[in-house]
Amino acid sequence: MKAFRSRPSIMISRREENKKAELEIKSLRLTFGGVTAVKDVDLNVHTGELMAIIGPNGAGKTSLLNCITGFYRPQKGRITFNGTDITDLHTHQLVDVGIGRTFQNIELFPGMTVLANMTLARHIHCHYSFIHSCLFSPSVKKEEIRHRQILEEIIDFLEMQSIRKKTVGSLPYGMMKRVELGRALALEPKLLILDEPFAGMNLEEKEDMVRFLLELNQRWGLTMILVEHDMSIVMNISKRIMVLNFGEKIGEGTAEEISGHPEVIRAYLGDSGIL
Amino acid sequence: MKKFSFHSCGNYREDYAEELKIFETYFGRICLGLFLILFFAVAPFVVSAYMLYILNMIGIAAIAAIGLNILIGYTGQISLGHGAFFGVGAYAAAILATRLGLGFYLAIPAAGIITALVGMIFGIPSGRLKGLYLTIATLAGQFIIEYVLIHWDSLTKGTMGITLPAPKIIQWEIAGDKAFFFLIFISLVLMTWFAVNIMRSKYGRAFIAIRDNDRAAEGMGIPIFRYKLLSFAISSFYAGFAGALWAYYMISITTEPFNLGLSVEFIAMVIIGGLGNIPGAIFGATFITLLNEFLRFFTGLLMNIGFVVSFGLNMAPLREFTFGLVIVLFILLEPRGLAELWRIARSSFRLWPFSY
Amino acid sequence: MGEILLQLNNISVVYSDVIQVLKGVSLSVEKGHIVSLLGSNGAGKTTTLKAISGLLKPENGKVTDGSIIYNGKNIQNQAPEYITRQGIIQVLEGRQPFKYLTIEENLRVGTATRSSQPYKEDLELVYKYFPALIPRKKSLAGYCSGGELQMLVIGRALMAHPQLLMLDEPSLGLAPLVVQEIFRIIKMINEEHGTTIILVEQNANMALQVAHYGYVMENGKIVMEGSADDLAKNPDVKEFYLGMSASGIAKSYKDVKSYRRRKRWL
Amino acid sequence: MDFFLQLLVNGVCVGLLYGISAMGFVMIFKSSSVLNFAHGELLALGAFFFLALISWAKLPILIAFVLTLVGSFILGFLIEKFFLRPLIGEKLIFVIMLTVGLAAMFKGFILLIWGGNLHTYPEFLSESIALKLGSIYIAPVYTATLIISIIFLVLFGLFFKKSAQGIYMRSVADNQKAALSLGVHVRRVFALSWAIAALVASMSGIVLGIINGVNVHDLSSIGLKVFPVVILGGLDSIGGAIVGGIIIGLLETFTGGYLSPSLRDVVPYIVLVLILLVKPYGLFGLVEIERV
Repeated sequence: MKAFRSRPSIMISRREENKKAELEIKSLRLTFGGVTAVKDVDLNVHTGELMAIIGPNGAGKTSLLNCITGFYRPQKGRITFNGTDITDLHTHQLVDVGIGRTFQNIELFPGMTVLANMTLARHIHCHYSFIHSCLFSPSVKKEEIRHRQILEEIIDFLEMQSIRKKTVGSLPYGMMKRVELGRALALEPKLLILDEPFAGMNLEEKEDMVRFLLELNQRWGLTMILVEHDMSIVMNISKRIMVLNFGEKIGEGTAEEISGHPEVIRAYLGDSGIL
Repeated sequence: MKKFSFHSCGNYREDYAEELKIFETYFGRICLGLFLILFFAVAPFVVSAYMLYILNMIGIAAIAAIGLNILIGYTGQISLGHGAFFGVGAYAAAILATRLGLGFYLAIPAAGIITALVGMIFGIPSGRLKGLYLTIATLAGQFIIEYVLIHWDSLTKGTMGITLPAPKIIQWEIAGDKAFFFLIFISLVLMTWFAVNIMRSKYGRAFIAIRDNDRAAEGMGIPIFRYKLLSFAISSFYAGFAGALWAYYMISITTEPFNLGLSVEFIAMVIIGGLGNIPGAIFGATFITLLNEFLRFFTGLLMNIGFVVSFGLNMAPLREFTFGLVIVLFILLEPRGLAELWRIARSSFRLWPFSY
Repeated sequence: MGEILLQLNNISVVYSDVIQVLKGVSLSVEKGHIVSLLGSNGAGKTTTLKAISGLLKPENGKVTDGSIIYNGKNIQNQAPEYITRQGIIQVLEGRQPFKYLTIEENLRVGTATRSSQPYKEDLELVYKYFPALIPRKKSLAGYCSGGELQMLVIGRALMAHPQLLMLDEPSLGLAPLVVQEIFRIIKMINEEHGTTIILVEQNANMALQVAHYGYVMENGKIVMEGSADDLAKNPDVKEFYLGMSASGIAKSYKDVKSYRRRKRWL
Repeated sequence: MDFFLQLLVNGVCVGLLYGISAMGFVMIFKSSSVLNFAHGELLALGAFFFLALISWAKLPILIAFVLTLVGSFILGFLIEKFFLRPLIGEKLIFVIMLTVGLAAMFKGFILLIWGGNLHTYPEFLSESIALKLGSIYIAPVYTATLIISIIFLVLFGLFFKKSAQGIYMRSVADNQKAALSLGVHVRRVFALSWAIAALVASMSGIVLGIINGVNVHDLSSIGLKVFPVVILGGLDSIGGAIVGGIIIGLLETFTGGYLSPSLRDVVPYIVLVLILLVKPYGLFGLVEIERV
């Protein structure tokens, strides 16, 4: 039975404390060279939520994500995750804390195979020492095999069996996005940040992606932040939506509240409504 | 079931452990084993002293080249200071041996570690600099180290040079080409094995990730700066280790050889051998060392031909010219290097004798 | 049927001598029309555009079979420098600005195919279409937002006075309002200048709204063609590209089935 | 005080020389992102070609000069066509190593023909353009250098900022694929930039030859001196090349004058690394724009 096998045990067996993902952002401000990209934004994400952030291009959505994931350093404000202050952590430390992400313009390693890409994400879960790796001792071998099993479970779940040995650069766009999701899952994050995961996908690929995201969120309780322009998806699957414009929060609420919000319609959705 | 085949024609692996193997087939493993046994049992006893000297030089160069390949080929940080690091290793061993009287079995690894520390210092700019800016910073490293080696008289005896004692295991002296052959090539085999292992574990993967896309690497939880430093350290360790072996082998060392030209030669070995390929570095070291020897021999021959002498032509520059030409041709014709040629040669044995 | 500007006769494209991407694609583009090319990722839409514009070459690709006839001339496997000078300009997927050039300098690169001619008027024209670019004239393109960049790259292509403009996914990653704006301008360019346009889009809804004619590609082949209106009414297109159930009601992603659906023609 | 002033003036003069030597280098980098290790050898080839024309062929100075420029223009064009073009799209290190190989070839070639000795040009610059400011004397050749570097600075500045060809060149360096899609003749741009760079290089080679005599080892080591200069200024900035040149020139003359001559060659590098740690893209280099 496919359906049973396809559930990564790492996700199923997650203990409650490993699911906990409370993100709190307080009056965050980011400026580069005179332009304020993020302007005093507050945001709370709770465990198990699927939070969407929408807004026009250049509204500061990606900048906000980059602050959370440590690529940018905010000038003002605090970000806490599960009670610890993560504002000044480096990107690689945030992965340790449990925040994984995908990128707007796919940031895979195009020359490597799908499997190699995903193996990289196991980096923080590899615990052997340098000396051991010089000798490639049996313990290293055992650990490597365990990681491979975990990756295979994720590959099964995302239905990527046929491409696991393919070079990522040769895959179609929609597949690359899926590989990127797989790689982010291999990090075993508590909070998954998705930056435009549906861009450039056709309907079929979008449906697949929605299916994966919903399963991750609903059945496994993975907390997610989603930045996306496809309103039909955002309105359908997210529990809460925040709208940014010129770096400022102009609205927050459920899909119904947002789609009726006059300022959001003016700044973002346009009069023709949902596309 | 143990499969014995010359070269597998498809993916027949049955568990994940098999994918972690270095050799795809038992045949490959046995071949290498046989080659090594033959090499150690036969080579030092049949070849001439001159050939043995060349073999030893190849072995030393190969260790240094493997190190540089880890830095350039795998981590993508172009360093023009490898020649200087080689020199640091040589001098560290010489000073440890003469001043502190350390035995070679301590002095050589210690020289490697000292060089690794120096390498890390010169790797610090890699935290902020990218691409060509970093390359030039390592060039600066090359000149600064060269300067220090020449002018820190009290430690390095400047241009006078240092003479090393012969390495000793208890009472037995390692001297002569034959004894060094074993020392050098056992080191090479071990160092190659370490390098291959590092490259197939999380460290090697992190290096490659940094080379291919540093932002994504960071997003995977890899602390980039720390790993770049580690790569500089490993690479300089190899250089320092090789330099120390070289110092013992040469008995007496001066600052002269550790110039930019040597750094360039090491890069040439890495490129001609094949970037990001550990056996390739050995091929490259072999090729460049042989090429140098051949050119020396050939121009020497030319100089003695009657008419060249009578015209008073200086043929020595021909060496430089040809060296340049070979590098240029190699890059233009087979940028993936000797390792790629080797792969092609091997894969024509696939399904041998019934190749398709 | 009007005058045919571009005709692809049964072309095949192979990358690196081994990977076949297009397997006998034929399509024709009428002068003054907007033709849209639909299909999933990896179906070969971008490759088709590159085969026309000559950009296959730098990627080690080649048209191995068939012919591409533009204005009565055979142009397959010609160098891009030649093809662009015939009036075919491709706007690449994923907005590729010159990051270190200012907006205005970016636009000037668009004049490369006619470098000695005056360009001031064209600048004015681009600014008329895209007034959002005016305040950013002097800023580096690398610092502009996605919407501005999309306008920039379309404007840059207009600077070349194209007869045939090929747009690859102009709506990728853009906010709904900007998408509407971009498509409005695409239509305007077509109407005001008679520029023939080939439009590759994932947003089939918008694409079929502005296009006159459409082709559907799958697996390197054309599987369906017809006028935009006909295609929009086709039940398969509706289900697989427009996201509506056959009865015409927009589907909800909430009831996405937990198995993969299969296209009937595959 | 006089000593200080003389050092200052010398430093600026030497720096200007470095600056114009570096300009050709920047030219190549700006249009094709190639780090040219054969730059010193290009300088030397120009200087020796000029030498051959005036002392072997006994041509008048002006004709020899023009012929040298034409010759080096063609040489640059050919180098690009036969050696660099096949590498378009390859990794940085291959291109670097190729230019290293070319450098060895050129140097070997020059050594074969002219040997490693010092040659000199006949005196031909008039003493009337020498400057005398109080006790400080500026030789005519330095005045000429000053004039040449200002002319080039303005010329290149305008070329890259205003002319269509200059903007195309920058566009190619920025995004080759996009440039190609807009019909920029990428191959022509590369060829042209190498041709111009070789021309500028041979001109600076001649100037250096007038000052220090023509010696292949000296000239090719200038090629290495170019690196701290351009990196300090920022790899893609023509003005940066001049400023970087002057800074390095001053550093050299002052360390040589006040500290020790042996430190001359290494201090610029130390300062270079320190400056890079603060400004990773040099003083005027374009800061890499990264978007995540």
